[in-house]
Amino acid sequence: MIPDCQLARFEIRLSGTGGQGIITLGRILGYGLAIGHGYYVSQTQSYGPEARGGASRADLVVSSEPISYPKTETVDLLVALSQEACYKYYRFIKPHGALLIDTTLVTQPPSNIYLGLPFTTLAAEKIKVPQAMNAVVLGAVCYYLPFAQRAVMRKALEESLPAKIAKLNVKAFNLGYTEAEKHFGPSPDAWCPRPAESVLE
Amino acid sequence: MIPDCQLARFEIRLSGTGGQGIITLGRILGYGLAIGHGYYVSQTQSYGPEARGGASRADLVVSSEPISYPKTETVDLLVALSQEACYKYYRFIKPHGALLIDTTLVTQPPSNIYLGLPFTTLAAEKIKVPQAMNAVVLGAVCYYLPFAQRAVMRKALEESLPAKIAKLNVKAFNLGYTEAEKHFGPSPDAWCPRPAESVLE
Amino acid sequence: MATPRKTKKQVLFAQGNEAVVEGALLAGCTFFAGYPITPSSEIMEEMARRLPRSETGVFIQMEDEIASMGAIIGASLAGRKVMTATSGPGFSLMQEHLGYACMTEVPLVIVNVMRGGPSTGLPTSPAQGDVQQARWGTHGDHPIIVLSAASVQECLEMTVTAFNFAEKYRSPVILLLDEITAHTREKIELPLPGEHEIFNRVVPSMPPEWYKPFEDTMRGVPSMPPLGSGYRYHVTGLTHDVMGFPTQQPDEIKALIERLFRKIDQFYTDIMLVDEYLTTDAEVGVVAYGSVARSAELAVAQAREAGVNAGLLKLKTLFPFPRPFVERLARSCKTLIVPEMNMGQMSREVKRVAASLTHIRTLNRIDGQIITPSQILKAITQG
Amino acid sequence: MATPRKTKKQVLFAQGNEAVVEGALLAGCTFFAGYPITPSSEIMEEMARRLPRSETGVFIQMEDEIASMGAIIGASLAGRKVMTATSGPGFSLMQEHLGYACMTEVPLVIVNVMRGGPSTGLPTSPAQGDVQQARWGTHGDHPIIVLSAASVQECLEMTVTAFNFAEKYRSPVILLLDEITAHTREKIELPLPGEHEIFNRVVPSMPPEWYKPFEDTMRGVPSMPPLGSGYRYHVTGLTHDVMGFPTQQPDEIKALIERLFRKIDQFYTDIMLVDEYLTTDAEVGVVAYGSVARSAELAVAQAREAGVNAGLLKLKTLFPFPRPFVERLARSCKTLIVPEMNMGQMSREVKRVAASLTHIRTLNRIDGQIITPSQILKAITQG
Amino acid sequence: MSKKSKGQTIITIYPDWCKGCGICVAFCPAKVLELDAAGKARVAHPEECINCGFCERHCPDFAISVVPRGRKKRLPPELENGV
Amino acid sequence: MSKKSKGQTIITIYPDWCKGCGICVAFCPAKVLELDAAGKARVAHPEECINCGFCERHCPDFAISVVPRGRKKRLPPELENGV
Amino acid sequence: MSDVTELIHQYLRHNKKFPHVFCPGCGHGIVLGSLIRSVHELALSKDEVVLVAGIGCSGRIAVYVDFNTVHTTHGRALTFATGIKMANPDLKVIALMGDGDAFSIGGNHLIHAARRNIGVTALVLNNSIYGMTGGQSSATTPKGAVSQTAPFGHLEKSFDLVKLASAAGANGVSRGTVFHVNMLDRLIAEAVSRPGFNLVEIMSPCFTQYGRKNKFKSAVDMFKWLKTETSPLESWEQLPPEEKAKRLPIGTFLAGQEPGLEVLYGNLRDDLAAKEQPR
Amino acid sequence: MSDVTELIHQYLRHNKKFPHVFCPGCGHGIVLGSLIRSVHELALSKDEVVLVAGIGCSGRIAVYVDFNTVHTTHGRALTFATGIKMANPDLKVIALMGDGDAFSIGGNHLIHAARRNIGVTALVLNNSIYGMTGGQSSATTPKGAVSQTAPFGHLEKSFDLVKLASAAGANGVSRGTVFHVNMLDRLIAEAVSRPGFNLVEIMSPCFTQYGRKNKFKSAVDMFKWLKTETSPLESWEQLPPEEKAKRLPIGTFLAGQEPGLEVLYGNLRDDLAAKEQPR
Ligand SMILES: Cc1ncc(C[n+]2csc(CCOP(=O)(O)OP(=O)(O)O)c2C)c(N)n1
Ligand SMILES: Cc1ncc(C[n+]2csc(CCOP(=O)(O)OP(=O)(O)O)c2C)c(N)n1
Ligand code: SF4
Ligand code: SF4
Ligand code: SF4
Ligand code: SF4
Ligand code: SF4
Ligand code: SF4
Ligand SMILES: [Mg+2]
Ligand SMILES: [Mg+2]
Repeated sequence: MIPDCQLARFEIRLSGTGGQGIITLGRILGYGLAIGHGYYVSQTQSYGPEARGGASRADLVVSSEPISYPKTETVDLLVALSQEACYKYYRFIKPHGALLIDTTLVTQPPSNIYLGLPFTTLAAEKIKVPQAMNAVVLGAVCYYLPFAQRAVMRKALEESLPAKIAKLNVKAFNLGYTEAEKHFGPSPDAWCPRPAESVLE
Repeated sequence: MIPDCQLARFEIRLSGTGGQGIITLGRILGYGLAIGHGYYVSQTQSYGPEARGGASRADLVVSSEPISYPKTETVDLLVALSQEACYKYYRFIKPHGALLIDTTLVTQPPSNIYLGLPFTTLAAEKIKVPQAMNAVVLGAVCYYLPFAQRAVMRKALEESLPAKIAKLNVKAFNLGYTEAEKHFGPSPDAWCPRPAESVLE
Repeated sequence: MATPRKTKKQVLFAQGNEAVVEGALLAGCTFFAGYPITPSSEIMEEMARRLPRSETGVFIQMEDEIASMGAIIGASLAGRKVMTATSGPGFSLMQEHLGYACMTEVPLVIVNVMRGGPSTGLPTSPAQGDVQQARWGTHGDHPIIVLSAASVQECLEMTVTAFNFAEKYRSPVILLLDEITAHTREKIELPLPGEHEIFNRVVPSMPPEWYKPFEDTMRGVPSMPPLGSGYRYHVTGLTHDVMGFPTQQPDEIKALIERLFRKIDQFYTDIMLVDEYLTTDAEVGVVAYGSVARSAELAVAQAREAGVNAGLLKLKTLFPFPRPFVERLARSCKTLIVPEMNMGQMSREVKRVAASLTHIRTLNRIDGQIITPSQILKAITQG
Repeated sequence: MATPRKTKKQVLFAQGNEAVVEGALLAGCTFFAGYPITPSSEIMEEMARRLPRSETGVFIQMEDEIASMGAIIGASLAGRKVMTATSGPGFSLMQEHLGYACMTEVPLVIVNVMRGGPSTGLPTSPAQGDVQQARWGTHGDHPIIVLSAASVQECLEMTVTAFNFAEKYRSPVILLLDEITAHTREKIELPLPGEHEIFNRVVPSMPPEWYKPFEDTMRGVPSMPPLGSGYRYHVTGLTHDVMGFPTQQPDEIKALIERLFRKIDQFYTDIMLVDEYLTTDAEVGVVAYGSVARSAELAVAQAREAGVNAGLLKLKTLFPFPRPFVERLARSCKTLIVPEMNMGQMSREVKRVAASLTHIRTLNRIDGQIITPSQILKAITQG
Repeated sequence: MSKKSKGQTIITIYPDWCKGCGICVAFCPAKVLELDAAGKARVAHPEECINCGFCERHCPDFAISVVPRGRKKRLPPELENGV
Repeated sequence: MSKKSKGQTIITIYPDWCKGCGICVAFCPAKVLELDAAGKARVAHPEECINCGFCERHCPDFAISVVPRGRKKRLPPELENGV
Repeated sequence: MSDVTELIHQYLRHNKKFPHVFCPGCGHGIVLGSLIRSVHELALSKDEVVLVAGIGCSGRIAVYVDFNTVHTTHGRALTFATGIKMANPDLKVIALMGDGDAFSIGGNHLIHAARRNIGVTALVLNNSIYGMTGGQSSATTPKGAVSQTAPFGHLEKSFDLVKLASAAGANGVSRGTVFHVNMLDRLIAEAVSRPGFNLVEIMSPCFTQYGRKNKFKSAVDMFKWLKTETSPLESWEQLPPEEKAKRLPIGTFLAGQEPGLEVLYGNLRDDLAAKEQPR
Repeated sequence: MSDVTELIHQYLRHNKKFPHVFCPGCGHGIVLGSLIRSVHELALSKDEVVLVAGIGCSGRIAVYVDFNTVHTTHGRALTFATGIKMANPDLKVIALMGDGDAFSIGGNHLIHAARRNIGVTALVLNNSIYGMTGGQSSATTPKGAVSQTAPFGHLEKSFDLVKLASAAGANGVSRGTVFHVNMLDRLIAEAVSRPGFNLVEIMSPCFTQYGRKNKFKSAVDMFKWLKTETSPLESWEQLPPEEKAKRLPIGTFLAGQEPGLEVLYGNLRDDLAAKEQPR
């Protein structure tokens, strides 16, 4: 598959606390962008004692060219699913980057320019499975990334999960996507022109 | 104590089979020459599996000067207490060096120029303790080395052994000394002029 | 199991550690013994899932790293292609058996995913502190092959290479990764069957009575039958004669040790692997390996954009040290920069061979953080 | 025990291994843990006889070399001056704990009586194959002090020095002997009490609440209280902050590792010990250590007799590498010869620092035999 | 258990330290405790406490203290502020 | 033990291999063996041998062979010559 | 009851960050409390206690408590402990290890410490898994259990730590659980006060790495298991054999009174000194 | 009887120098004979036997016998043996170790091999001392005995290898001596044919390094001790407790029939293959 956007090092950080499924989210997002969309993707993560109780983090570098340096220095998109993570990583957002937060948990955003959805509440109330929160986030992120396609990402999600929980997660994904569609504006132009979507879906 | 002979690297090899007490012999001879007489002495030995069953060997370098290289390359005096050792090391004797053998055990000396005493028989028959053979050898070697003094070496022997077996070994030492006195000629002139002995004893 | 022959390459989104497993299986590895340790454990865990589902694959978790090495050496003697994986503390424990494998010429692959040291150090952070240990960690003189990898795809490829070298040269081969390379997920392509040359150890072709297990052949690498195949011989870590029996004869010892060195030395050109990036006209050369080489690549590109003629020599083989390549670059550059996540380990080698040829600058970092492209860029533009 | 104060020096006819024990006891060693291995066992055996008869001495035989290291580290933390002794295979097993001691700055002395390697190798023959291992054997970046001795008397003296360095710098110190030095018997003089300066680790002098166990002082060497003395602190092999607690903060890690290096580096001149023999006007220089230095000394004397202006630089400190001395000699000589009972380990260091200054020739022997004076003489006269 | 002997305690839970494992809740013989919405333990029925001490000794995080009524607790000052 | 059943063996001791440990001598139930002057085992009373096999199985050096009379021993030729 | 927590706080290190790193419901925190109470009960001063910890989640306990604490290497805590005890027999040396630490990589040091009867207390926090490295099999993972290195079920048997330590020669051997805290307090206190080598096996659940994959619904579920599937040794011994096999006995299995090696060694040194003394 | 020696010679390596390196009266030579007879008795081919030896005098046995022989490192023979057996379960893998080798430095591998029940036969040549390195204490040196590292008498207890191996989970455990050669032949043969992990402790005197310093007059004297101070297990069990403590029982202590790990692993692989097979 040929990527529809020419990307030069688009950097994403997903952050939150242990147990929110951040690492899985990162892996699936990476898988979807790399295998589904055909981008070069380097996905790294914070590892170790942190991963047990406290902060948790997954980073992605997405590019149309082979990626030399695999880590992120500053990011285009920061997803923060906890107050602590939000405080900790806010300063790494690039000048025209975006911040996406879980408004259930991040009650004090460090700036008033942000995108937000109550992911935790959505998962608990609409999906009835709090653990599906990360799939809701995936849906929202997919919507907001101009170079990510809904069908492709959904397929990636399905392929990455055991059959018995896939359906539920797809539901959560769709919820996230549509909620984002409802509440988010368009993503920054600089990220990529987005002609592709309608053509392919 | 000031050495009576000026020695420049006098080299001795004691050789035989495991169990003959060669290593002990080497250590006591070295102790006597170093501590008793005040020479510089480096004593090395063959070590390892050999030391268990087969060949056994102790080497000494004796000198009035500090010794740089501690091992022997060729020797001034080879003491061979087994046929095998005699064959093996004969070729390392220096041009004017001497060979001293146990005539009980070395039945085929490689040359007809050698010094010999039936050490094994002497120990068994005169001392009645076969293990004392090495002390008999020590006596004979002491006699033959122009720079070794009987009283000093005897004292070294006594000091090196547990009290309960010292007496018997001194007896064996004396036997070796007097037998050598009886049967050996003078040692090579080159080894050292020997004025000291009578003066000190 | 009849799976349809695939012609399209399978693509995975995988960690370096997982890519190592893919490479190992591709190279014919059927035996893994190990002991878990961060940040290498994924290799072991993936092997635990894969090997029991393969036709002959054996996976065993041992009681420690010493035992892991013992088990893979035993299995290699029994004819298997074998591997273990570990990190610093475990690698230190493997040293005695590493020397045994050198002495007895047992093919095996050790993957050491380097973390911060010394000691327990920084279990979850990257470092490159075990480079000289890989060369010298076991007692006594011995030659060794040490490889590295900078990307996930390279993890796969260098693992295949490690197995090939192990089998070709009857030698332990160490693959040094760092935590970044091991834990980064990237898209990799699984090579098609037959795409990579796979080398298997040479087994004896003469009748057993004629077989001399440690004979000095032209290649210097004796043939090696699996235990139980009719070639009964003696294996020992003691210095041994051509029949494998212990010897204390100076001439036999000399012949043995010299052959061990020669068999690696003479295939130098096969073993030394490097990648060169914009080196032809480089005035400032960067010599790097592992994940740092990726930072370096970006830095070199940025330097070029800024008008500095920089170039990168990426070392994939660390030992035997790719001297000719470094010398060549040293001759053409006015400065060589050696960035490493350690206090200067490969830079020692660079200095040893090129100190008189050019100006050598080290760039070291030992705080558990990767060396960034901007750090290297700074060094280049200053250089 | 009231023994009359002796003024005359006691003289012994002793092996190098025994002299090590004399040196250790003189230096105040009161704790030995070990595991027997040829050719070092006499050290352990003599300790087993001596320590229980001293006032506070503790001797314990452990189940292996890993345990021996664990025990002496524990005992050192509890305030003892400690030692262990081993040879190649055991030294390889000690590597993990050696790194722990570097990281936790625990003073201790390891005597490694080198035998032929790699692996079980040649248990009863001399070699110098563990030199680079002593420098690099444990994982991760670490500084280390490595000493050697060439004669029985020097075994005693360098053991005292080893203890002094260990205590002064809160560092493990490795004393490398070879089988020849260890097993040669020579006359040695026991120094009189007070003749050698004996250094004891500095204990904290502030109240416990103020004590920072890994604080960066001017000297770089923190004070060290014995366990149980009221200074309760945390010891860990993980990267730690000044209080000893684990940290993953890059700045704290950097400060720690850099201090570990600095505390050795800055006392370089105290630590680097060499003997020079006829070097002032030398045209051919020999750089040697251990028993080979004795062969070299004789060879140099013989060369002088034959009219060649040879000189010897005997290294007593191997690491940190005595670079200035080697450089100086390299500048004045047209050839440096580095004879070693290995395939060329210190010669690498010599080349690293002096390759551009003079012509360097190696003379290697790995067959379990000592390098003879005549071999070196030949090299000198050819040189 | 007489009414008299119940509820004679002050139970304090430090939410900062509580990880919500639920051990105290599950095993409290008097069903005094429950998990709140944020998943932390909270004292629901202090009047039922029989002062058995189970919760205090089994909390892996030292997040519960049970003090008999009328006795002042004496924590080091730095802990009073919750560290 | 009847006379008949005694001495029906040929006992061979290979002095090159015998290390004179004395085990065979000490435990031979029929006192067939002794150590000679050179300290090697030798067959002193072959006629007393009851062919119990003790000596052969206990010699740590495989230096004794006990063959029932009338049966030729069949050693590999290189061993016949004592290696 | 208030004293309980207050007491604990007196022993915690206040410069460390709490809550500690352990997962919710991890038994290791309870062991820390029990250890503190035991030491307090014995009226030992903080200065005389040396806590020697191995590597693993369990080993992290040492960071939090204000004794002399030595965090060693994986599997080797007992070798350090041995050195410390021989160097200074006045210290109370407690080695705290995980099951993997003590019996997988460290098994040899354990059986030798037991044989040697060195005066050290070994606390083995048995959660049947390698917690720290993410859930691989240990020497106590039950046959059939699932782990990261036994995805199809563990094929190997597990050690019975009590039997093994007893066979190796330990003076004292006991088994407790973090559910039976009062008993645990007592077992630890007794072990610390008994001479020679004493081992306490402490069943301490790890839901994160073990329970979750092995049909436990929660950490609480694992505590319920400890409650229902164990029996005090005395009552266990009355059970019929089939029942015995099913239930885990807890309590004190061995309580020897042989003096520790450090004592025998001290005596030897005294004897030798007496002999050399001119009479 | 002639067959005995003849048979031995068929298995010795004729290119090796005899007599072997062992001291006069060393029990290790007798073990070599017994091993050969056992293998022969079982009609195993030389090719299918792998003798994995440790480092020590005992380990030198491997040089002399014409099997596949692997002389490993000190204490680690069982780790190599485990690898070989898992790699090729058809081979008969026999690990031959000294007491120091198997239980001092190698104790952990031994208890884990037992726990794992790997199909390997472990022969432990117990001479209560480190023979090869010159007579230092080992894990089986009796309390009170004199050695090069215990010049004033050994202060530590010794392991009871039978108890320890049993507690660790070995399938088969037996003890023989080089005096009781016929029994020894049988014990080895049974151990080699039993599934799983089997340990045979073989009492093998070392006069040179142990006996000489511990009041034995000669090697013969040590063989007499073996004769008089041991009892076959069956009769030992009839003894009153005081007598039991004094005498060493010999014979078979455990003879389980559990399949070895290599078998369980093979079954797992088959099961998984069957599952993945399209039905
Ligand atoms: C030599 C070495 N090998 C492996 C490791 C990695 N490692 C750290 S902790 C651990 C296991 C911990 O398990 P356990 O001892 O049971 O403690 P738990 O975490 O379960 O409390 C391992 C394998 C290490 N640190 N050192
Ligand atoms: C790692 C290591 N440590 C120590 C040694 C030295 N060593 C060789 S054999 C041996 C002990 C042998 O004793 P044992 O196993 O009882 O065998 P025996 O000689 O008594 O038959 C020792 C300590 C070694 N080879 N390797
Ligand atoms: S036991 Fe402690 S941590 Fe768990 S829920 Fe109760 S108060 Fe919270
Ligand atoms: S003290 Fe007992 S009754 Fe009271 S809350 Fe705690 S567990 Fe419940
Ligand atoms: S048993 Fe064998 S070695 Fe010993 S004396 Fe008899 S024949 Fe000789
Ligand atoms: S076979 Fe028996 S009776 Fe005959 S010599 Fe040998 S031990 Fe004596
Ligand atoms: S992983 Fe297990 S042992 Fe480690 S802290 Fe979590 S629950 Fe405890
Ligand atoms: S030292 Fe002991 S074990 Fe070794 S060969 Fe001699 S008698 Fe046998
Ligand atoms: Mg555990
Ligand atoms: Mg032994």
